[in-house]
Amino acid sequence: MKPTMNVEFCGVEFKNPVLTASGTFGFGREYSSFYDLSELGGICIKGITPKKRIGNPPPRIAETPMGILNSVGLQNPGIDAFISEELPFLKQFDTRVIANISGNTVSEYCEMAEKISDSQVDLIEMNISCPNVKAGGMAFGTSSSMVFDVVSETKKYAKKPLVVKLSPNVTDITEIAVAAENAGASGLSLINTILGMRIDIKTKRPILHQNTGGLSGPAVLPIAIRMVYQVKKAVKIPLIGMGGISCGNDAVEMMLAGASLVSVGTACFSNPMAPIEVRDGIQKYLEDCKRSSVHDLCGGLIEY
Amino acid sequence: MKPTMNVEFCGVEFKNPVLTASGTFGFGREYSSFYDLSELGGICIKGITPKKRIGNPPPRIAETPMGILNSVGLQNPGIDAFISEELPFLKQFDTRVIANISGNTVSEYCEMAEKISDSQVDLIEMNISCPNVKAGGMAFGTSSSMVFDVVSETKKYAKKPLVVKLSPNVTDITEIAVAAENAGASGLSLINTILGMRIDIKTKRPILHQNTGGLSGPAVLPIAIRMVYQVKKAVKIPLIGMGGISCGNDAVEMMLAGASLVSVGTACFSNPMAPIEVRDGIQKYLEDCKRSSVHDLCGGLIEY
Amino acid sequence: MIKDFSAQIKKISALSDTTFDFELFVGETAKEAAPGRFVSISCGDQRILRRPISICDASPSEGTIRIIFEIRGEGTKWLSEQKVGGILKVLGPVGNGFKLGGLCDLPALFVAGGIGTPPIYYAAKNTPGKNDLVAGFRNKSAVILEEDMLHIANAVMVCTDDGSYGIHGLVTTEVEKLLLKQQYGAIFACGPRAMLKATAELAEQYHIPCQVSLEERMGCSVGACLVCACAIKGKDGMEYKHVCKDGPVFDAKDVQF
Amino acid sequence: MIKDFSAQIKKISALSDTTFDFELFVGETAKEAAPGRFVSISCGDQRILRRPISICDASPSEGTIRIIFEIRGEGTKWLSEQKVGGILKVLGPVGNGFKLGGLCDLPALFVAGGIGTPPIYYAAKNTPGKNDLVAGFRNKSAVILEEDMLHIANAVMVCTDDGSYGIHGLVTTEVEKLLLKQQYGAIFACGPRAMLKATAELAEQYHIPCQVSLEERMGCSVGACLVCACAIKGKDGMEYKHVCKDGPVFDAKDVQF
Ligand SMILES: Cc1cc2nc3c(=O)[nH]c(=O)nc-3n(C[C@H](O)[C@H](O)[C@H](O)COP(=O)(O)OP(=O)(O)OC[C@H]3O[C@@H](n4cnc5c(N)ncnc54)[C@H](O)[C@@H]3O)c2cc1C
Ligand SMILES: Cc1cc2nc3c(=O)[nH]c(=O)nc-3n(C[C@H](O)[C@H](O)[C@H](O)COP(=O)(O)OP(=O)(O)OC[C@H]3O[C@@H](n4cnc5c(N)ncnc54)[C@H](O)[C@@H]3O)c2cc1C
Ligand SMILES: Cc1cc2nc3c(=O)[nH]c(=O)nc-3n(C[C@H](O)[C@H](O)[C@H](O)COP(=O)(O)O)c2cc1C
Ligand SMILES: Cc1cc2nc3c(=O)[nH]c(=O)nc-3n(C[C@H](O)[C@H](O)[C@H](O)COP(=O)(O)O)c2cc1C
Ligand code: FES
Ligand code: FES
Repeated sequence: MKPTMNVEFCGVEFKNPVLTASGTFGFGREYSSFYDLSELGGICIKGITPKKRIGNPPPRIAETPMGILNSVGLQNPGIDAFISEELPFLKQFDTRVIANISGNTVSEYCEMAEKISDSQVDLIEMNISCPNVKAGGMAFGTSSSMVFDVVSETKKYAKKPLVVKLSPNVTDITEIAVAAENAGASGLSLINTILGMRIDIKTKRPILHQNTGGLSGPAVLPIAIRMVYQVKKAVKIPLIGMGGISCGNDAVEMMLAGASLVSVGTACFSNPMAPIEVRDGIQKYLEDCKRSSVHDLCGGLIEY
Repeated sequence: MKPTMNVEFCGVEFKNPVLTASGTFGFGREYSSFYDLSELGGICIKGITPKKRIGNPPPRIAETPMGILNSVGLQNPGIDAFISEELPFLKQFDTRVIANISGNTVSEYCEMAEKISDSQVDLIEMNISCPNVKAGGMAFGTSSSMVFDVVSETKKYAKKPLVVKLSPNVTDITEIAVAAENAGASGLSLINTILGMRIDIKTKRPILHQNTGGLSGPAVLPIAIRMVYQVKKAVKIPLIGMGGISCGNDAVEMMLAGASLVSVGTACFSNPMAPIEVRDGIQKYLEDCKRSSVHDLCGGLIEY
Repeated sequence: MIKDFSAQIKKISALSDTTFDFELFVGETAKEAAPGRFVSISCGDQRILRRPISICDASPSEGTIRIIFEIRGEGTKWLSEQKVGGILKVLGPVGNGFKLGGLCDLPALFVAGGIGTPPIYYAAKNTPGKNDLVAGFRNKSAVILEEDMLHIANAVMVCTDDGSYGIHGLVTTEVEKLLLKQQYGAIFACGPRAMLKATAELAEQYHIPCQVSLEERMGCSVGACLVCACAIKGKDGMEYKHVCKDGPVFDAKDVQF
Repeated sequence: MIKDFSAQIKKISALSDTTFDFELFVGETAKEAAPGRFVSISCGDQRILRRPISICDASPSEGTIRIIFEIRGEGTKWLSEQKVGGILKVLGPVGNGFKLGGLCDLPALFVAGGIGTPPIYYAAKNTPGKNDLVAGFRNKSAVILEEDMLHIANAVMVCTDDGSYGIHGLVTTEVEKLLLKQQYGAIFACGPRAMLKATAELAEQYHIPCQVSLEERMGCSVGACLVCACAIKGKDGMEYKHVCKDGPVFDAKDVQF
């Protein structure tokens, strides 16, 4: 018998635990030529903002040992264009849609939460951790009192489950996680990218036009696993784990550490089929160790 | 003409800017069979403590994508044994010796600074950032007021230049750097390891017996470069840059970002000759771009 | 449709110490090759990002494409060390190529700089008419594809920056001379940004439609990650389009150089 | 003296789907090989840590060493995919081997478990006398070196956990039977920790000196990083010694299992 792969998360049923990570998968159109998007547990869209944003000047990407830095800066068409032009495309598929929202102010978050709640998205992911924008973004995510404020306000307007995406650029991620939980978050997702930098030694200039950018990819996997492990012990709400997952075994580690769902981001750049291979890899692991359900994984770690 | 490679750092002359990173090079004996230690700019010894420490139970190491986690836990023979049994060996070589000291309390740091000042070491590196010990260690390094206190007290007893080694596990490293500078640090070194975790999916146990450990190696290079860049802009005292350096070009990046000296750690595990190759690589870069001195590098970055 | 597939290396020739010419077996995909389109190649498991390389020619009947690349860093170095018979992970064909159809009867002018020459060669080859081609290189040893170009263009002018071969000077100087002498229906250019900018300015001055192929660092290569941004003048001011999806070929007058 | 050098793969034989036997050309270094010593092999540029593998035999005259390894994870998988003629980055020989000299006239007992068999074979081969050897494996397909062992020991007992070959049962059951029957001057063991522990207990019970070869995850392989700690009873209580420098072979009575 095949192990069951479906997961209930914040009251929403996912056919499998594998999502695509915000910003690495656009609004799904491009990857739909590689496979049927209905194969995915869910799709987390590119971060949207109240108004269209043009993003940062290029170069926006640099390579690092088993990782990348990006500084896209939330280029997106704005929430209204997303709802009218992109969401209908996504709703053709039998998969969950997670809206990733970013604001410059508390009221922008509230406004977006309200608007997006009336659309057909299944979950709201609040990005308070983007390292690539000046106002808002990561600033919100690195102080527990600000996290509490922005989450508790936004919560009032969110009529869909509200997942808060945490920044890894903090001294103690559990403190931030607890603040978000206390403010009413339905779940947490982690990690966003870690601030990094590369320099072109020929030109002596940073490779990224923003000087610094966010690190993602396999290099960050051990940091992401540690943070999911710490946060799992600190809160009761469920977690979406991400950061460096590129195969089924990475995802199993993330789930053992405490994630209910996992997201695959940067791995899509090396391998467009990565999310599907991650899903198949989790299933194979369950079969190999004769587990009947993916539920058995979350938090299954045996600590020393 | 060969470019000059010597660097003055906190009033101490180094014949070249390449050091070995604390904890990866023991007390130098083992690597002395691979090359003459006098080739090095300096040797930073394994972290020492007031009394002998046996360290943490194994496993103490795990591999990660282009990185490793370690949880040695400051195993060392204690400061007295270091001074009597190890230092004389190191002083045979024409290279600088940096003592890396760790304490559980402010008074332990003071005691060690006083004792080591009377020995023949050239510099003192205060490790307030070890993620692998319970008391002291990283705890000191993550709050700027604690950093200020422990550094300003220790400074009173240090009769040699006092370099403070910073933890990357913080929200804002510049805040900590400034606190150390204000407390009288002669220089700063960064980064220590980043807390991470790996899980053995067969046994469901963490790979490390301490559950978590410190991430080092190429994977952390972009984070280290970013932090050196940020700290360079925030303080006036000179910096030792480390974290993921494995070739001359990595070191050049680190120096352009703001480091006066660089340390090579984990790279020695893949390649025992790494510090020598880093030195030669820096020299080749200077030759290729017709620079007469390694001084031209430090902070030579042209920001956007 | 962009596909991710395995391609076998059929032939390798070193055009110089640092420039390599590969023939890849890609099967049916060769039919979708077009001048200006490119492929994104995985350069070893230890490198996360694929490297975009233009298609330099294609044979749909043999199921092959040709690529020419220069060693610039670690990824292209890795690629240069691969052997005949080896398998590459290739994503492609990516992007919108040159719009070669619908030209008026006038000849076209092709302008290439350095490693931008391969797609220009391919474009010229697929454009009927008495077209001219100007190609500039750093120095003699960097000159590539000269033989091939002679077969497919009316006049081929090779320039070098240091005068070690052909005409001494910049391509754009030659382009201006040609524009003064003769009428062209269109200009197609690929090469360093400064060259593209100067060419675009000349095209505007002489009122000739001009298409340029841009470069930018890439993540996904399929239009999903938005990293390969290039500034394009839109109706509401400047906006970032994406080299992999909206380009790499753009109308020169839209590009904000 | 430990050296870091390039070794060419001279011969490869697959002993099973997952176990491989390599002959490496190491030149002069072969003279420093000894039973229990090991080499640390770089398994691809994308993996930071080298993999420790025991020397299974050495021919100083031919400048070769033999290693046998099992695929356990990504690194050993990479190693298994290498080809004859390929070059490996090797650090070694590392560690203190078995102290085989100065045994009394009594025969020695060699105890091997699974992939711990290669160094035990090598040790037995280099020990004169009518020595016995017990080797245990998971199942028939995991049995290695049987032929070789038959040539160098007096009696060779092969056990399998599932009884699919040889004696059904644990090596330590056989060891106990032998100890009841016969007097041995020393025991040498390498294999899984549980097997070593049981063997050490038997050795203590029968008052026979016993040396065991331990495994631990390694960083530097030269004694500098202190990660390969193993708990050893010292004069001031337990302390951590290091497998790469102080071991891998330890006196069984000192090991804190
Ligand atoms: C559409 C397009 C077509 C191209 N066609 C060709 C071609 O036909 N032949 C050829 O030799 N080169 C071509 N290039 C340039 C080629 O992609 C780069 O030289 C190559 O990516 C450098 O990789 P590296 O690993 O050697 O360099 P590194 O500097 O080590 O690469 C680091 C990262 O930067 C990226 N990068 C570095 N330089 C460039 C660049 N100029 N453009 C885009 N990304 C870059 C790399 O892809 C990689 O992600 C093309 C680029 C684009 C965008
Ligand atoms: C002194 C010594 C001698 C050895 N001799 C042999 C031999 O002759 N033949 C053989 O097949 N194996 C031997 N081993 C075990 C061998 O080192 C491991 O099986 C191998 O390192 C696994 O690497 P991997 O990449 O396949 O596994 P992974 O699990 O992917 O490795 C991840 C990391 O863990 C380390 N690791 C995993 N398992 C072990 C282990 N059992 N011991 C030490 N490190 C481990 C790896 O070296 C690597 O750093 C020996 C180990 C030691 C310590
Ligand atoms: C190019 C790029 C763009 C991203 N954009 C967003 C975004 O808009 N919103 C967001 O919350 N996270 C964004 N992220 C972060 C990812 O969603 C994810 O948290 C991170 O990349 C770690 O996962 P990975 O290592 O699998 O990529 C972006 C990441 C990348 C690489
Ligand atoms: C095995 C190991 C032990 C370490 N022990 C110490 C230590 O005792 N004191 C200290 O300040 N840093 C210690 N470090 C941190 C290194 O000195 C260095 O800051 C870090 O590894 C980053 O550099 P790298 O990536 O070049 O290794 C240790 C690192 C490793 C890998
Ligand atoms: S590379 Fe991802 S959008 Fe172009
Ligand atoms: S592996 Fe470094 S001390 Fe043994």
